Amino acid sequence: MKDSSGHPAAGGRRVGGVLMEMRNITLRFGGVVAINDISFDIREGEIRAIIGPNGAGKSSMLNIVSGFYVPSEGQVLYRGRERPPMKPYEVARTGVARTFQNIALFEGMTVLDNVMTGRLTHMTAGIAAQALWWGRARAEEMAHREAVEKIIDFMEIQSIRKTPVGRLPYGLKKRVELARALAAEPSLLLLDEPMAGMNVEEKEDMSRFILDVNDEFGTTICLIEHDMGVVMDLSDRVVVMDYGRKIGDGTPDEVRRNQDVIDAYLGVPH
Amino acid sequence: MLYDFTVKPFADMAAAPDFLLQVLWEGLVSGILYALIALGFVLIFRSSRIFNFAQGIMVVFAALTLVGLHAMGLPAWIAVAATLGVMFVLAVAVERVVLRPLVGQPDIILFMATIGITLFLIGLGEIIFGGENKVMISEELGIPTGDFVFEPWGGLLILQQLDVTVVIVAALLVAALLAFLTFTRMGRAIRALGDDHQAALSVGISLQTIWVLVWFIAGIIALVTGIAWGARAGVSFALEVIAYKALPVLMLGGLESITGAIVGGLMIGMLEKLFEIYWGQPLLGGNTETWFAFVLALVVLLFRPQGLFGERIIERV
Amino acid sequence: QELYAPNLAYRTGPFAATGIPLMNGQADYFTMLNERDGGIGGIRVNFDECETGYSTEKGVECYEKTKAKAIVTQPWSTGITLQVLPKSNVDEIPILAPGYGFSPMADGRVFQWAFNTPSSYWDGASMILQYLEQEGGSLEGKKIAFLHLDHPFGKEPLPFLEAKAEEIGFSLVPIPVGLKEMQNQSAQWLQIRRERPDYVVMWGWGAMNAGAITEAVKTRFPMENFVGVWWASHDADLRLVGADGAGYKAISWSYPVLDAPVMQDIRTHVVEAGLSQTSEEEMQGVFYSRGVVISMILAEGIRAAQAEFGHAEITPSELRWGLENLNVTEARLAELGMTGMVPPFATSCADHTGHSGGWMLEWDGEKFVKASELLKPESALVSELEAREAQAYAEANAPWPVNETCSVGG
Amino acid sequence: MLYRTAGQFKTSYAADQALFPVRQDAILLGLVLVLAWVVLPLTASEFAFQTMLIPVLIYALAALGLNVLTGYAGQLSLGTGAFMGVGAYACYKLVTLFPWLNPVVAILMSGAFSAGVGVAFGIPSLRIKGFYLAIATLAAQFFLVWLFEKWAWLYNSNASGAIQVPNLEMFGLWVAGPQAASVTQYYLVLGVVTLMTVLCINLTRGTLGRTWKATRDMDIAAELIGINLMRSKLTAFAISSYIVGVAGALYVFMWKGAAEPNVFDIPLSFQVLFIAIIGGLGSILGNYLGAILIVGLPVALNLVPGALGLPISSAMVEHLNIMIVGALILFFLIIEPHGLARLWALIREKLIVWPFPY
Amino acid sequence: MAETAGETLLEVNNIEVIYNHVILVLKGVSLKVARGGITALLGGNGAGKTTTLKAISNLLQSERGEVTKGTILYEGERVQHLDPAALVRRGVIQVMEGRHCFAHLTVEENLRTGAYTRRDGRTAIEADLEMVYGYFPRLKERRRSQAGYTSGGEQQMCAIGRALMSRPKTVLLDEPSMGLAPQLVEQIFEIVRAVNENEGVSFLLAEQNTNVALRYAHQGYILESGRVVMEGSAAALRENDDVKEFYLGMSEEGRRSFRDVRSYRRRKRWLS
Ligand SMILES: Nc1ncnc2c1ncn2[C@@H]1O[C@H](COP(=O)(O)OP(=O)(O)OP(=O)(O)O)[C@@H](O)[C@H]1O
Ligand SMILES: Nc1ncnc2c1ncn2[C@@H]1O[C@H](COP(=O)(O)OP(=O)(O)OP(=O)(O)O)[C@@H](O)[C@H]1O
Ligand SMILES: [Mg+2]
Ligand SMILES: [Mg+2]
Repeated sequence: MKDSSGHPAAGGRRVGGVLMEMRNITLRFGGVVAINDISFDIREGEIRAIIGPNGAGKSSMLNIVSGFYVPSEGQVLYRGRERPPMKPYEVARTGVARTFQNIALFEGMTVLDNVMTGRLTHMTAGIAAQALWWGRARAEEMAHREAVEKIIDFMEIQSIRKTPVGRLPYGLKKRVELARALAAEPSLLLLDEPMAGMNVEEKEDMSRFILDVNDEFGTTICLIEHDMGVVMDLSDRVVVMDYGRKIGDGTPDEVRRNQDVIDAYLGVPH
Repeated sequence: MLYDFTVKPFADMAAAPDFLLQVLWEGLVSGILYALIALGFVLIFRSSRIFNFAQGIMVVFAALTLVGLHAMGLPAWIAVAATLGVMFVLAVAVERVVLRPLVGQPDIILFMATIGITLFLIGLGEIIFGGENKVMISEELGIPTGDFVFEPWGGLLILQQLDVTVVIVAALLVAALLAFLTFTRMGRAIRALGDDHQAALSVGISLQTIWVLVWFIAGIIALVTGIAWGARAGVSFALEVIAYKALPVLMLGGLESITGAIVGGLMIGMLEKLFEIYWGQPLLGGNTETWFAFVLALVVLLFRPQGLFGERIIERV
Repeated sequence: QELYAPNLAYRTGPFAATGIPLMNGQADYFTMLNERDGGIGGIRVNFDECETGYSTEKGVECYEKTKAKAIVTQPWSTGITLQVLPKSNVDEIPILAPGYGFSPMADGRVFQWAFNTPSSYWDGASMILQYLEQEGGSLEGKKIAFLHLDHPFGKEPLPFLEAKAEEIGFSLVPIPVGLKEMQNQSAQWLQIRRERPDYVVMWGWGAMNAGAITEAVKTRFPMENFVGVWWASHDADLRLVGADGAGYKAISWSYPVLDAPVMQDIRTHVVEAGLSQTSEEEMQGVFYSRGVVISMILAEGIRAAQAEFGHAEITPSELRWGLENLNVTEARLAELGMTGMVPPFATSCADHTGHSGGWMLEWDGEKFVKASELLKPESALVSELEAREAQAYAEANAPWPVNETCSVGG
Repeated sequence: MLYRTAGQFKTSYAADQALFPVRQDAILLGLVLVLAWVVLPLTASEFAFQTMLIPVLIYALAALGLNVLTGYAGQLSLGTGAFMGVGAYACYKLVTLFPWLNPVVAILMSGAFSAGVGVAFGIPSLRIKGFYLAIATLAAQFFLVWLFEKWAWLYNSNASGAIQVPNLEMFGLWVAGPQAASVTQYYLVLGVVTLMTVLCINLTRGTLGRTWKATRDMDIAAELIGINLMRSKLTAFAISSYIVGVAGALYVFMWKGAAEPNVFDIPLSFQVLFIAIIGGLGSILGNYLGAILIVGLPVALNLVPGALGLPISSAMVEHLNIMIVGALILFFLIIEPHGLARLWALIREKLIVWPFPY
Repeated sequence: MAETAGETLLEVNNIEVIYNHVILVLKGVSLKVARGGITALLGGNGAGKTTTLKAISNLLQSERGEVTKGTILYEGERVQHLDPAALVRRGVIQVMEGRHCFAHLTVEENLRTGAYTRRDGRTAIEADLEMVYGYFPRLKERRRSQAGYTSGGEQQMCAIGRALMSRPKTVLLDEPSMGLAPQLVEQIFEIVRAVNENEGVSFLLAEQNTNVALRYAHQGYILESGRVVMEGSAAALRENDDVKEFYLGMSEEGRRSFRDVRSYRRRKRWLS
């Protein structure tokens, strides 16, 4: 199954042009070179995976995409244009949403509020209107609430809607985090180990969500994952990193057969 | 106007160098005392992330106990030993009653709790010792009370022997503490505890033991500070306000750094005195010492948010 | 049946050290009257204490709590006095603030309910300047450092001193001491060293005095050129430096006469009966005896009112009449067994202070002794300032009822 | 039985977002409002007004302001007292410079000044965090109090250095100054406090509130999901300082009648902090509960020995008071570190499931 | 290997755990850990695995949780009243979920704190340090970095290494595989097995990765919503149909693809 542009995509989805391109990225922390001259791209509508051993620099790469780290060298191109230095919140407003490796939810807030924060980039009512809870602010709140409820339904977390996040078990938190990212209606969704700490059943659920998002909304997804089953089954293309270098890039099948990748990461062929 | 702020102060300094030296010395001595209070804070903060507001009152409490016990007829050095005993009991009580049930709570809650301890100790102290200003038993403790007089450049410089003693004792105390924290197993455990209570518990570090120990050491420091301040200004609850001065010292030096407490204390002591004498009094109506240290620390923090010697704030996702 | 005369005491907080002997002296005098004479005019005085810790907030709370039954308010801090001052007009309760509070309270027409008998701060400043001129010649061209607590109390004499500085031609260097710096005045004393003033006049309170005196000794400021207000004459503060403090002076409108009959009565009826919190050492101090004098002023006011209105249980406004018509002569002092403890004084409807004068006390290394004859404040300038400031106060607080019936000096 | 939620269904998001999803809460609030607006003013004595009712409201308002900053936006501040001072001095300057100004308008305007100062001192919060920030707010605390002392223009160069509330009139009624009746002042304070509370409830449950809470819980994550931290923190400083400033103006104009600079010193800041924390950070209700406890406790303790006829000296009572307040702070922190509001919530939860234990 | 399971070392009897006085999390959990065995505790998110482990190591207190019913016996003795440090001295140590490393300490200092309770001298500790570096060479490379700045996987290694530094008799391992690269997961379990076999250390491990866990464990318990729903030897569990379907992701024809799961959502038989 190959689409017209010659890139593989499962399920006959349309994969468009390059959405984001990383060009010769290098990232240093003092003496540590976390990323060493890596280039790769993410195409519109695809599911792109980044894999590699622990400490390879995967999360750091994601952090660069979302603007949290500024690369020491190299450029980030978004929709074909070089992205100027931006604060993370500005990057988020360009339609990039993400989840975190060590869950970063707002522990003191309920699930509903957490997901609502995901929509903040879309909210515009002024402070005065909010203080009066009247007119625009109220209408906006209700409209967004409706959208958020859809996402909550979609993620099947209705029953914990009003629970403070701090009390939730790990797996559910991961789900809430995904819901929060989805609420932003991103064009690029970055997932950092979305299935860590889950059992098979839960991974299956999560996979379902990811595929559905990708399918229904056409959201581009870039994910880091250590479960090779998941990576190989879900992704269209895979980048492999090792100690800051890129050692492979291609379809799951290509990567699976790459000897460097097997040596550095997989251990045994998957 | 501009001249008054920029040139004149320095001209004044150059015109009377002996006076400048005196100003710096006074600054140094108060700086050392601020640093001593800050030291108690640092130790407790390091081991528990508790911002111990009660350190100031512990100073007063220790000094009052010492004077009180002496007044009851105990010989000076026995009174010191007995006071240390009291500080130990206090450490145990704080750990039992307050820290143990509050383990793992947010920092701000523990901070509040130390304010609660402060109030409790103020009330208790006043009931036991009364509010009058008391004389520190400096002579009985063998602290010299005379002064050294120098005449540099034909001017006058007076150094109190008491102050010189304080500087020496403080230096020894700091050296001992640094050695303790760097070279011992306990020292490492104390730092680990500051990072993550739960994890520390899980590797078998006993919070109780360490906390009692740390609060006891803070109590010893409090006693030394109390003797030093008390010998200068008498012992009463009014001493407590001086404890506020330790806060900018901490901020400047870094909350978890012993070196920071010392360097911060000295810097603040001397700079605030210089500012007050050469800028504050002639130009701003005086009393700038109330805020100068804080503003100075604030400005430094804008460039180094963890203070000069504080641990890097780890920001990762 | 009793007279409820609450005292807004402060035996706690940073000023407790100076408060306690005063409160003890006050309380013991009334206890003595109750024990010895069965009270005043046959009814006992309930000299209740409400603790303020010198905090204005608690003071106001105490005022509100006691005002329903009280015949008088003794606010005991300039801050509290300033706050209850405007309320007293509405609540109609006399404020008795002997030797403290707002100096313009002397103007009885404007401040109908407030009394700072027998001396105001401006009186004190005036007497100090007079003394300095007497001892060291004209102040013209001299330099006086005015070391004061940075608080309404400390700033109180400033208008008078400024006026005098201009009149005589001495230079005045105000040096404020913040509440947080009371114990650590090295910056202030460095400034004094740099300014090289001829005299240091101190308006200090609580821990500030001890701090200043130790610092003065340390920096070798000549003690005989160092003069304090009456609240800076606490024996314990000086005992900190002992002999090194010899020569230090403070103006005072009271004096501890240790063998005065009244002290003897207090010893027999109160202290020995175990009704007091004081100690023999404290009783010999300046502050304790001042406390006794303060209570005497109130007791005399009560007596005057009882005599005028013919009944023992007087109302607050009757007490006001009593306080406005005090006339404590030498003879009366002798009757009270208090000769030499306070100069004779008298008040009137227009003059709520009395401006009776005081003595300069000097620390001889062990205790305070009288160092001068009775000094009298310079009334012309003081009363001019009083009238002006009182007027300004009334205007700022309009509508403010003014008692037009008093004639000046009457 | 009291708290049966069964049978109360929500049919719209608006209903679900309503303030009181549980009907019993609305009834309870109604009762409290009737008590505050009708019963108390009719029955309270002068003493009660001055030592309980008015101060509780004002302190609760100040704590509410602090809570916006600390409880909702997570920026610990120890400078509340000074910001109250800014409000009070601003109000004093307003009413003395423009005597025709309506006092309530003046009070509400004075908050704007402290909001401005608050934002200025809030700017460091963009870089400085946690306790460092808390100490940094002390810079504001000490600097401002110093300024109140040194800048004579602020207190119209009064000899005493204190501000004195003049008699102020509104619609023919004295509302401030010695002539004002306590009940008038009470209503005025109550009105302002109610208004502020409603506005705050709305803000904290809406977009801005979520922005703040996100900043509080994890600022890095908040920034990564699109929150402008600078805006979030500075709005928190502005709104918090506004409320605190208004509370400061009320504090002097509706209650104390006069104030010296050191009234606004650190003990006041701590007092407000106690209330916010004992009441419960991140809760609106907590401020009221905390204020009742912290303001009421000493008053009650002072009355106890008298009521029991115990012969304890007033100084002893005061010492015991301080001790007991300290001990109670510890006590409440230990039984519920999240404050009285959480305690109440727990009780409610228990009531809802009652008589079953879980 | 399952034969090594000897007498019962740790016994949890019918415990109930309540958080915050109101949230009932464990509703009567009982389990046994055999001396010298590896026991796996399996179950979905929120099943109560972590809570069980914390109940055993007495770390609940600091989270306002409390064991309200039941008993916990270690070597036949009740240990509920002991503080965590005392348990560590008896040889029970927990590796907490979510890599609780001491962020400001270096990796090596982290490892050394693991030896806090040991009294057997410097050389023994140095030797064990080398042993841990032997197991995790990556840690040796990063020994001087602050733990807070190491990657997730490195932190996990650090936490496990730290526990080993205490020379434990029993290790409570909470989700050791979380976030680790596949070969590292195998490696860690190999290490667990090695330590188990060479040093006779018993393990109780909570794990989501059922597949691996059941390959290395001797005994297994499956927890659902605070109750034990299944128990048995690892081999038996591996063969159980339900376990196969829900925990191992196997269908009749072998491993299911994650792409094929979208169409249906199943229910567990025992939940009906
Ligand atoms: N501190 C706490 N306060 C309140 N509830 C809690 C707390 N910790 C855990 N819980 C609740 O207890 C239940 C069990 O949690 P636990 O962490 O033991 O599950 P787990 O099996 O370890 O799950 P996971 O695999 O996700 O780690 C969850 O429903 C969780 O919401
Ligand atoms: N802020 C930082 N300061 C210093 N070093 C850092 C920082 N962030 C990451 N590193 C280092 O960069 C390297 C790559 O880290 P990164 O978190 O990107 O790894 P990863 O590939 O995500 O690994 P894992 O799979 O374990 O999560 C690590 O060695 C880490 O220690
Ligand atoms: Mg990572
Ligand atoms: Mg778990």
